[in-house]
Amino acid sequence: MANRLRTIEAVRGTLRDEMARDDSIVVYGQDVGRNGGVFRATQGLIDEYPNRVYDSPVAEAGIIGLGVGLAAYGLKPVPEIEFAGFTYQAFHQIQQHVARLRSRTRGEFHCQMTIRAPFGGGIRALEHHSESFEAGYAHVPGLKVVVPSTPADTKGLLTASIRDPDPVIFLEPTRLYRSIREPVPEEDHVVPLGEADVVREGEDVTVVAWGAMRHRVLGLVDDVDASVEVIDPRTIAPLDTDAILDSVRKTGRCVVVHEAPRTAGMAAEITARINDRALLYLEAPVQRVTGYDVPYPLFARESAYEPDDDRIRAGIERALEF
Amino acid sequence: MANRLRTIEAVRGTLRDEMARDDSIVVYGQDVGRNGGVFRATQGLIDEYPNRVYDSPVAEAGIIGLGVGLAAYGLKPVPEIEFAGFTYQAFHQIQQHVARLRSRTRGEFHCQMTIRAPFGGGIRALEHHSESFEAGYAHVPGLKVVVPSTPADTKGLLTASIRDPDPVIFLEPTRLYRSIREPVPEEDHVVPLGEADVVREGEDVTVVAWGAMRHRVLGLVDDVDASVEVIDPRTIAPLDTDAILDSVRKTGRCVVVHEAPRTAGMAAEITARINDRALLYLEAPVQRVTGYDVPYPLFARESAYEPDDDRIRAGIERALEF
Amino acid sequence: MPRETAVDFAIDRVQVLAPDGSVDEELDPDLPEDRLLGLYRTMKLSRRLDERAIALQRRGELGTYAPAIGQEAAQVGSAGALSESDWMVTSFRETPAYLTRGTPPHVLLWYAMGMEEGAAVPRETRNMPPSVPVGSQALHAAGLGWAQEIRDEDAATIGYFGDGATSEGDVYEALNLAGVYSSHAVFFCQNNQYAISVPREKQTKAETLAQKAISAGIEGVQVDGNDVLGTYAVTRDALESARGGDPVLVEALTYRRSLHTTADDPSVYRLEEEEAEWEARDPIERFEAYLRDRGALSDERIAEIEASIEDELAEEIERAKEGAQRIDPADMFEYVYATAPPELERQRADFGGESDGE
Amino acid sequence: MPRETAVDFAIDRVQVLAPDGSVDEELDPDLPEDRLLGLYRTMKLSRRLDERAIALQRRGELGTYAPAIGQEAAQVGSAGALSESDWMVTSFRETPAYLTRGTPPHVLLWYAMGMEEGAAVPRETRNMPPSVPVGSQALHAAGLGWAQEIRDEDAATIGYFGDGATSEGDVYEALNLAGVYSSHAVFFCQNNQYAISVPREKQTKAETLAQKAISAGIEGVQVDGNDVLGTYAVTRDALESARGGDPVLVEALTYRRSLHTTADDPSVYRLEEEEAEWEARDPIERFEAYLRDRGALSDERIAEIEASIEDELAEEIERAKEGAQRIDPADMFEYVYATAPPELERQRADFGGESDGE
Ligand SMILES: Cc1ncc(C[n+]2csc(CCOP(=O)(O)OP(=O)(O)O)c2C)c(N)n1
Ligand SMILES: Cc1ncc(C[n+]2csc(CCOP(=O)(O)OP(=O)(O)O)c2C)c(N)n1
Ligand SMILES: [Mg+2]
Ligand SMILES: [Mg+2]
Repeated sequence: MANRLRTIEAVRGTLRDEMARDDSIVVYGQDVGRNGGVFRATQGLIDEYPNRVYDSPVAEAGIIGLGVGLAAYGLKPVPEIEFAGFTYQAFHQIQQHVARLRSRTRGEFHCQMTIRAPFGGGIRALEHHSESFEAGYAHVPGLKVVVPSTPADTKGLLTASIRDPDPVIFLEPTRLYRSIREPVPEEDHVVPLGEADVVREGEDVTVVAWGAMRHRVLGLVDDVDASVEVIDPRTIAPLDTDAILDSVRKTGRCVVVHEAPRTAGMAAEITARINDRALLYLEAPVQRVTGYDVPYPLFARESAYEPDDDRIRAGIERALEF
Repeated sequence: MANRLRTIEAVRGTLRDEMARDDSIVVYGQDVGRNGGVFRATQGLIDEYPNRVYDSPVAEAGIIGLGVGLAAYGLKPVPEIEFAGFTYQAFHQIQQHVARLRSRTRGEFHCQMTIRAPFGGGIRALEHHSESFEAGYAHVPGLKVVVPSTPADTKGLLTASIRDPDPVIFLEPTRLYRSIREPVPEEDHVVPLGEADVVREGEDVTVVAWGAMRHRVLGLVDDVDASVEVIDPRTIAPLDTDAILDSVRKTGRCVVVHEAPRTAGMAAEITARINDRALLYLEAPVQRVTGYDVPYPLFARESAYEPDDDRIRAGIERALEF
Repeated sequence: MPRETAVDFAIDRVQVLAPDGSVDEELDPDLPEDRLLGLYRTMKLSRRLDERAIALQRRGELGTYAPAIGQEAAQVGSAGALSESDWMVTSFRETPAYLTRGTPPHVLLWYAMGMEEGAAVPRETRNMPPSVPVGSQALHAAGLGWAQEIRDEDAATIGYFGDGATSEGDVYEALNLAGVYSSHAVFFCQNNQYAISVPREKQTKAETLAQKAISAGIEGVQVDGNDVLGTYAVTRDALESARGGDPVLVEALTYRRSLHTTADDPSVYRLEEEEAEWEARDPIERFEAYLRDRGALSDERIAEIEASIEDELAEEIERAKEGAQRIDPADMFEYVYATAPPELERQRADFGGESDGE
Repeated sequence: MPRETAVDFAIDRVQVLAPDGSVDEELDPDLPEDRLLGLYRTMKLSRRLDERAIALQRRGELGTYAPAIGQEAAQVGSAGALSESDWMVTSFRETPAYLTRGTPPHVLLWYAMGMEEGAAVPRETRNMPPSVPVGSQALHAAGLGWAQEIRDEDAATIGYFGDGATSEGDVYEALNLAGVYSSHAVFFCQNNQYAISVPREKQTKAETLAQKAISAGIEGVQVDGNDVLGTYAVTRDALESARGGDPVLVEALTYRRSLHTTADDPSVYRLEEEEAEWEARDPIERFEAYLRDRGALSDERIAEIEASIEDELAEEIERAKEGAQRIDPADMFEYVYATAPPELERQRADFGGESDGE
């Protein structure tokens, strides 16, 4: 059985299902109660679980730090940070405690926490509301970093994240919350963390993209005069390196697309992993089609900042024509 | 004229010189006053400049946030964060304000701030005192990230940083504070940001390393049965890409060594830049010899964590023998 | 000593112009009539700008907009107490405060149009640009005030934030550091009773927000935030104290009468009765009644002021739209650093189509 | 209302056992003699462990170590008031508190030997591992106490931190959130007068640290931190309050008689006279005098206790050293995740020499 759902509905349904399944889950964050979250991801939950859904004061470090305590106690916190750009306020708690609780205690403690946050640009949002810092989090050992791109994957990945004994930064592309609707399995649906999705098979060039960029890529590859393989890693950390390498070994060409700034972004890591283990298969440099190394601009300039169809197409062409 | 100085003395001397030169410089941070800093980098300054040197409460976000105000006013804050691992407490101020003040105001304001912090491992320090997050900061547009590796460069780079109109994260390798002594020019000495140092010329393989790793590399290359070029980028952002590419175009082989965890670290970025513009020159995959993707362990395990001679040598050999 | 009182504190509450129109003689700032009319006009201008902005947003001409409707007395009274040499540090809902300090409406509209031009507040005006990360700017106010202390300047800094912001570590650190460094800062907390949907009572168990000052050993005071004479008088005194190195936290009790932003729907989380209660306490109406009472305003004069506001806004909106036509996205590369490093130049060239490689 | 008091507050200070040996009858927790002797022994054990640890560090056998000398009453009294079902959250200077809760010395030594084994505090003991980032752990205490509230448990959580920590945003957020969520938390601030070299007066302008509680609308109280009966009694009451959902901040007035850590040299920043003053107020001596007075201790008994402590420590140090011999650095790959992902497995293999590629 499957219902046609939007991403935001998939988030909401998954939270509800998991809360029903496991009474140690606690959902909290700014405006997640009566208001149901600024994007309505938690709508209605407080009525069903008044003792497990809480509005939070405006204190991100506090939200995450409290979660460490909840997790140490044995609960499973699923906090929402209102926008990924405000996870920075909690960065120290994430880096020093969330990510390390297991390793620093040799497994005596662990931190089963899923930090949900709206992520990425493209919705004409306010300053700081369009951040993509997945690479920064991928650089912190002990964290898992997940970016779902479809309603069904959202359910599968969020389920897997909440059940994962380790902490997950779950970044939900705001642009996709309401833009796509597709069948989402009604029954238990788990997409294992660390498994990429080969969204479209092809022979000539591999394009790796996640979040909203996955859809932008899919929207144009039909017009490309070549057979394009599209891979959505879904989990940014741990990355499904083998899926990417298998594809690149086949195509010999690769383009990585992301919204985050280029320098020290995930495209660099993916390029480096290809270099490590598939260099000789490369027939062209891996093309990085990314946000520029400028602060994410206010929305009047955002479409100039993010990889658009032209830039992605040009990247694919450069890979093909090298 | 040049005095033989240790790195810590070079820091101290530069701060003193710059404070004498420019009375808008304000030095502050935890224990930087009477105590002269936990590493004694600011020793004596408070006596000379009682109105421009301040002990700070234990509040890193506050220290950096206040600096934004000082800079907006027109002063030049040079705060010390006691260890780089505690810059995380201020990450939001750095990312949201320090890095963006210029771009978000179209240059009406700018943030001339040099954030000094002891950096890196190897001194049997407490937990969280051995962090290397240069890649995380390099991923934030608007920041400059500097890692000096010698006493003379420390003076030259710190002088350049303090005078730079843009914010600089100045990461001082703790391991080098007292381990090396060399002549440091007494007169004005500026090492421009963004210029790498080709520390040693060679023909067969390029090794890129900074901070303490630069010295570890230099300590073993004589024993390598090949001609090794060693490049210290000195500035991590903006990176002197051309210097690295020129070298790799010559040697065809490259090893990047750093203490930070591998995934999404600077070695990935360097590999990607080589891929972008010098792929066809590569005769072997770029070798990343880095910290492992585990939280920096307590000191009983730290020597197993960080790249040691064997691992660096093995990396060079892999590059040579590929 | 077994158990004894170590120290005690009190938080005062101030009101000058009561809802019934009475004025406390002793606290009355005794402003000349043209100043009073100036404050009145700015309050009206702000209200009208907010209304027009909401309408523009609904038509897709602005992005998310945060109106200050209901908070005009809090902001115009407090910003009105600043002198030109004082600095102002704002959050994202300070339209009335910016207008009081002379920032033209089209600049504020630019910010809401998603243009950095709207944050490019001229440095000479001593106004900082808007700050979206809640509470983060309180530290900048503390820092500016510290600079004034270091430079021994006879000036102060006002830092605005909301009730929600008082939960952020940054705000507490700002209060504490301001105390430690004798910063010339006045922290002006507009307690408008909501942080998006979260009511003040869920933000903290503290009875007042002014008492957060006690944690820093600095003075805290409450003022009726819908009383423009009260906010003026309290801020004037606080600024005086701050100029001498004693920072102050002012909590202005007010109400966000409109939406959190144009993306928000308050009907989900609050009652109409409550909104109606606060409508009855509207700050502009209270001030208008007072000005009529003392003969400074008539129907005619009000009509004139309203007409001049309409004219001004029509022009300013036009100017904002014109400016929006002229933006060049390529200039996003311009202001990252004083001088763009080579890699950024490469990206700029790529953006401009000058290069065929990324 | 023109200007009236909106709300007022007081911070109390408590002392049970005065330096002159007198005991306040009303506040005396009336502990049975074996409990008193137990607290006494733990205080002595901790002091001696600190002394041995400093010596071991000087010989290169330990890394940086943070002694709690002078703070034994603050910690042993407060941790002594916990029941087994309560949680404890510590900073990095809580040797006396851990010992009180039954953590064996060799585990504490392991931490100072740079071994994660020293932070692998068994979860069943309801003790959290040490936390180095100043103040960050206060939030964990608030969270554990919140969990106790959510689960409606008749238990509480104590969270330790220092005077310096009260400047960190995390601590204020913890106090505020604890109030909002009725967390079962007792925040126990050891005001030992220094944050490394920075004296308490430069940390905040606040007259007391206990008054930071006022910012959160929760109770704050000062206690003589060198009075073990006082810290016990105040903490016992605070825990009782916390179990009912009313968190409390306790400020214990004490003194860090020794170094900040073995990397520190206090002679640079403080006067010997000050140190001497506090030496005269030593918590162990005060308690010992009291126990002698009531006939619970004699020279002989003290000698016995001291001998048993020497024996215990000799064994524990041996055990710590033995453990240090056995560590396998390769296990750093073990505990990053429940299951190591492939890339990490590759790195582990590389580390183990199983692979020839990085
Ligand atoms: C650090 C941070 N967290 C969350 C947000 C999202 N957010 C925007 S406004 C707001 C509420 C702020 O409430 P308050 O401080 O009372 O100001 P008001 O909106 O009432 O003017 C929140 C949570 C943000 N902008 N910054
Ligand atoms: C977030 C953070 N900043 C700085 C430090 C460095 N540091 C270690 S202890 C200390 C002072 C702490 O003072 P206090 O809270 O009074 O505790 P005490 O050392 O007196 O027990 C500082 C600044 C740290 N460990 N963590
Ligand atoms: Mg509000
Ligand atoms: Mg202390």
